[in-house]
Amino acid sequence: MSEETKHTHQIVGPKVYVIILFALLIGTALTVWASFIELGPWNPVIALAIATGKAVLVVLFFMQVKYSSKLTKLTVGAGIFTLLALISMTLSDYISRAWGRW
Amino acid sequence: MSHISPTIWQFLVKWMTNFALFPPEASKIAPQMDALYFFIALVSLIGLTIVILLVVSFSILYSKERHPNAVQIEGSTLLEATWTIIPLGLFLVMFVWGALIYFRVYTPPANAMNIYVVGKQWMWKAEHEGGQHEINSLHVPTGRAVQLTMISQDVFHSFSIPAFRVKREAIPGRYTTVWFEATLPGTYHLFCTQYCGTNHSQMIGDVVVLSPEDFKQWLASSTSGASLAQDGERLFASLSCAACHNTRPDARGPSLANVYGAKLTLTSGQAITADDAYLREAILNPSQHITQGYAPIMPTYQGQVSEEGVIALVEYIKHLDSDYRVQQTTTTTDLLPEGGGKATPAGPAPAAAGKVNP
Amino acid sequence: MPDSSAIDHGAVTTAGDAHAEHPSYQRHHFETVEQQADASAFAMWLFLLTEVMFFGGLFTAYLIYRNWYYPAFVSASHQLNVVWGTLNTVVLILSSFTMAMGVWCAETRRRRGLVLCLTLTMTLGLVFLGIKTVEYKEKIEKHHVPGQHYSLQSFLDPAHDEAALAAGDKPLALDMARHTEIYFSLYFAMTGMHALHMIIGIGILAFMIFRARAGAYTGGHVTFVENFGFYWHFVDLVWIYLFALLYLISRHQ
Amino acid sequence: MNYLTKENGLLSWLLTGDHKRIAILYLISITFFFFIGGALAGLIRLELLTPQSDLMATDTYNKVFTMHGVIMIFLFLVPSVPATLGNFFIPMMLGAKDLALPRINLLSWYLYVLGGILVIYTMVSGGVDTGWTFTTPLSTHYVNTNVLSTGMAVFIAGFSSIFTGLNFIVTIHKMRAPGMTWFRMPLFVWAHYAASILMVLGTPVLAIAVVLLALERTIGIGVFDPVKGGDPLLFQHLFWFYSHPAVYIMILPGMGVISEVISTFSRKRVFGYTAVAFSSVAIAVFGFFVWAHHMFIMGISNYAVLVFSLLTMLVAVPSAIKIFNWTFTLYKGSITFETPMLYAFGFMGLFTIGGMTGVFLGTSGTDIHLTETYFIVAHFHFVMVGGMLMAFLAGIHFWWPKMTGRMYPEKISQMAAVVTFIGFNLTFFPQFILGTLGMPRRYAAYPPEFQILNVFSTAGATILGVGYLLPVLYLVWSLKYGEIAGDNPWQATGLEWQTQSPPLTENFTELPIMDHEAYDYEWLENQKTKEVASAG
Ligand code: HEA
Ligand code: HEA
Ligand code: HEC
Ligand code: CUA
Ligand SMILES: [Cu+2]
Repeated sequence: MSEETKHTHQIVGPKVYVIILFALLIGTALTVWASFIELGPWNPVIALAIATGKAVLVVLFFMQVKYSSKLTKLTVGAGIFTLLALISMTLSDYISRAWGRW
Repeated sequence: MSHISPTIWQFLVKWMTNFALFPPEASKIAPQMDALYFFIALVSLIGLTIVILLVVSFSILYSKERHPNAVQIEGSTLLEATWTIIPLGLFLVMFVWGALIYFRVYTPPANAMNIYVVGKQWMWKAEHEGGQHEINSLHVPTGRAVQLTMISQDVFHSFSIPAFRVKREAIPGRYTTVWFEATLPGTYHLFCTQYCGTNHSQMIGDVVVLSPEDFKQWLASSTSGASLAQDGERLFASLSCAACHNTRPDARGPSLANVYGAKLTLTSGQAITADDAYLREAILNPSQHITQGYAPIMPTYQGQVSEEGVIALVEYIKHLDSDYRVQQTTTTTDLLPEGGGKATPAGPAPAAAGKVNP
Repeated sequence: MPDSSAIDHGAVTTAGDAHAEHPSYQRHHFETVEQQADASAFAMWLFLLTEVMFFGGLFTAYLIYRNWYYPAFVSASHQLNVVWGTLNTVVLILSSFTMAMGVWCAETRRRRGLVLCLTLTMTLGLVFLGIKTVEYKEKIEKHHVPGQHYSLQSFLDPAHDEAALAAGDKPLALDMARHTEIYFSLYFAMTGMHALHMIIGIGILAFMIFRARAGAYTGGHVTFVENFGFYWHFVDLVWIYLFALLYLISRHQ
Repeated sequence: MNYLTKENGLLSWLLTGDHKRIAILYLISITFFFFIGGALAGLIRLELLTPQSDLMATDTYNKVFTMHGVIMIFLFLVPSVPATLGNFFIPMMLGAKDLALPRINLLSWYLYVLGGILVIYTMVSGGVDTGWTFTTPLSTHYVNTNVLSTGMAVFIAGFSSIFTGLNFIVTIHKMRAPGMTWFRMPLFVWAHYAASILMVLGTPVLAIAVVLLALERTIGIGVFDPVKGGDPLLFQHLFWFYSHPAVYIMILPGMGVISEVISTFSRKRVFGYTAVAFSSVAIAVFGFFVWAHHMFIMGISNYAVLVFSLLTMLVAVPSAIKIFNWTFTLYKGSITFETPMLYAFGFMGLFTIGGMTGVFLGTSGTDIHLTETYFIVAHFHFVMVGGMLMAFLAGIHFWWPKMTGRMYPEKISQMAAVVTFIGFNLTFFPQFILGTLGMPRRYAAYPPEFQILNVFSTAGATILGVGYLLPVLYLVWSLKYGEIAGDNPWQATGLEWQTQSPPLTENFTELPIMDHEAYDYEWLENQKTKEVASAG
């Protein structure tokens, strides 16, 4: 067994969970509210930003990544990286199609 | 030689007469592409030779009999850097060179003669501006840039002319283009190279390259009576496009004269050049791009016009350079390349390669 | 194999006394319980990576078509009920919370707490699916399910459609209206895949509740509960994005 | 007593958790599918003997090459090395008793079998004729063959592959014996680690693409349908997002085998261990960014072509590094030429050709002419058959003594290796020329001037078929009549050789400790002298 497998298991208590729960509920309220006001191109940006904020909370606390080993963090990072690779490289085709006549 | 078995003999004869390692170079781009091909082939050959030479000589020099005790070596950063950087450099040269050729093949010159190609299971239909229709064949002149504007009616097809070293997929829903300039008169293979179902291997034909004079003659002799633009004009009338697109001041749609090639501003503020693809979209998906100052009232014609019909309409709009000349459209030959000879009477087509599109 | 045993095993030095007494749940091929717990948590994370990429394909498709057919996506999204959607988001967040609490109960060996939390989680999961069913039913009735019976009525003639009227939709041109079908395809594909994950999760929850009552996870071996927690939170996470992307494209006008 | 004899009866195999037994189950099943795929290849070559489509109707031909591709890729090459040799030896090389998740491992095999059964069902119920690439809208709206069952088979086999990869990653991270640091792992393990990353992250995208394809075909959801405003190229993007990385899933494990074999038979540590290890990982990472080189002429944006072509060039470099590092492993070695080494030499030459022709295709300019022709067919058979299949055979011969306890017959197997090499070149080299001349792929009938080269190719395939039948015969023969192998017939350094052949169910009698670098032949010598001393 090597370093990264050291099980640094920390028990996260209900207090944290309650705080996160409320943060998530507030986030939900915010995002619904934001979608009803006209912000032009910022609407989707804000919606995604709030969603990502909520997702980060879920991942860090509910899924305890904040308290996990480096390996777990790396794994999560790898997932996000590949997902972004898929999305950005595919979109690169679609976006640049409009630039030329092809 | 008679003691050789006749089968083998026949086979040999056939081989000698047919054997070619390389296709003919019949377009302007072909030698350029072949130069790159041979460059990569050379690099590969050298690389392969190095690998084989090393493997063979090490195998001989350090075989167990000769060299019973191996010498343990960690590695060598210098050597490894060498065989990282040299291949990388060579690959980058190939990339740049290849990209240049790629862009050349898919960027038609402005003065290219346009031929429309429609692919469908399992045939190629080509439509010349002068209204000549062909099926599974394509006649082109030498010495003139020819642009193909292609679309498929159903699945992906791919228009391939090995002798020209060009190929482009004809895909459903969108125009694609490719261009070439033929240099060598002759008849060459035309293949569909994208797998498209049962008779994919029968979706083949001939590309006939003619000298400019012969080509002119061919054009004249294969006319179907009406130019593509005239077909379009007829469609324009029967679909009553002119109800909105006319030059009256209260017209509900924009004037289409000179719209081709113009830079338009859309309601989204985006600027867009009205090319073939744009015209097609404007007819089939009008609400996708709304021109500034107009309401999104134009109905879609999807499902009402065939791809050939759309092509005719596009061709018609392309040639609208002043006003709507509904009854005074030029005769076929006016649309021929380089002014094209005398006006031929618009009669029944003598030897049209294809049939007129309904 | 006769001659083998003696020769080579000396070649590898041994790690001393690795065979102390093992708890019953330790599988034979692991050296320690910790190794086992670590391995299965890591495996769960890797599995979630595959889930990320699985949904990733759908999100890619969504982003492309949303950019292409924005007006269609806006009008189509107005057909979804934000109230139901928000409610469901809250339900799912709550269930995530109860799940997290369940894991905590297991870790701190509270059997009754665990059973309660798991039951709550499952109930909330069922509520979510119930609301989803109501929403689906509405779509079916309005012929908004892609396919042969797909109807453009709500988009061509919003004046006679409650939801569209409420959102202040203008009629779409026919060609744009047709593209709403792509929106609903993605809607059903994405929420359907999500619901499928919920259903699987609820099945596992039922199994876990059954076992938890017998005290299965409160004796120190909590891996299964923890791993299931990861899964459940992940499903919640997907919904957070689905909600933002499908329901809230544009609610102002 | 060993893993083969510990328990008996069919059930003890079908319910086993032992990675070695599962590996054997896989070996049998992929061999079965290889010969089905090979028989279909035989049909292809027979049909192409003459220019007309005379042996079978065109749509039969289309079904034959589709089934050939689907079987060879999803049921043979993707699981070939990982699920057999990887499954068997990764735990042993790491000094572990088993993979981390034995039950998931068995589940993988059952999923594989289920996928295989679905493919067979597809074949007997009329086949499918979309090509292994399932191009939309052909596959969704225009063919009326069994696309759905094939899609389901691919989906299920995909999950089998995901679970295998997942299992390997967990095992490599969590199950290493004491002292087995990352840089003491055999390169075989590194290669599998890289391939596993691709399996875990790439395959799900194929799964969702197939799901959408199925929905498109059954309901007509419109996501890939140009008539409804969808983009058929999106399917291509999703498909190749998996299927390009998949080609590295198909080659990396083979590269791992070659590292082991070359080191063992030149009795020398691999030249530049770290560079080879990292190049595996580099291939895996860059492998995710090049997929659109399969779509250069399909109407993607020209700017995207630029990006993907550049990245393709970058991903080719690590492979070149590996080839040269292997070559220099021979330098000052002490080389012997047993069968695995012959296959490894074959691999080096053929993979270099195959890889360099890949560079022809990655170069956007030349790809225009060469794409969709036999040049591509030759390219991928060089890397897949000349590369991976050769590596697979090298590995099977190399580890056969360990797996079965018996030696294969050396002379005849060396001969088979040579026959394979000759047959292979005769089969596939002419196809490069055919492709350059412009012969399109997936053609049941072709212009007569291409016949001669096709005759060569068919003749070669016959030789090749013999070359593949021979190993099956003599390997089966050796199970009973082969020489007893002993623990370490090659004097190799891996931990798997330091235990009995065939191994015990728990692999090692005692937990090993790794106290030396990988490929440490001096350590091996010392062990031997120590044993002699202690015995004397
Ligand atoms: C095992 C499988 C495998 C592997 C490893 C590869 C490896 C590579 N492939 Fe291949 N490929 C396929 C399987 C594989 N391919 C398949 C199945 C298809 C067709 C799919 C279909 O359409 O049905 C395909 C198609 C394909 C295409 C698409 C063509 C088209 O459709 O138009 C392209 C284009 O870029 C490509 C490129 C490459 C490249 C650049 C590599 C590189 O990774 C190769 C790197 C290796 C080397 C470069 C060799 C080492 C070099 C040296 C030792 C010499 C160096 C010396 C000097 C330069 C001096 N491949
Ligand atoms: C692992 C992958 C793999 C392997 C090993 C092979 C192996 C072979 N392939 Fe394969 N091939 C593909 C993957 C593979 N192929 C793919 C992905 C395609 C693309 C499909 C598509 O376009 O969709 C393809 C397409 C393809 C074509 C192009 C078809 C076309 O485009 O029209 C050809 C043509 O020659 C061909 C030939 C061969 C040959 C001769 C072998 C030989 O190496 C096979 C040798 C083996 C044998 C000959 C078996 C020996 C045993 C027997 C003969 C006994 C059988 C007896 C009984 C069953 C009773 N293959
Ligand atoms: C009901 C009126 C109406 C009819 C009928 C109509 N159009 Fe249009 N068309 C418009 C309007 C309004 C626009 C500008 C707004 C837009 O871009 O959709 C337009 C735009 C266009 C454009 C794009 C030009 C530009 O400046 O953006 C083309 C090309 C076109 N129409 C072709 C046709 C053809 C061909 C037909 C018949 C087959 C046709 N139209 C029928 C109303 C109409
Ligand atoms: Cu059309 Cu192939
Ligand atoms: Cu590729």
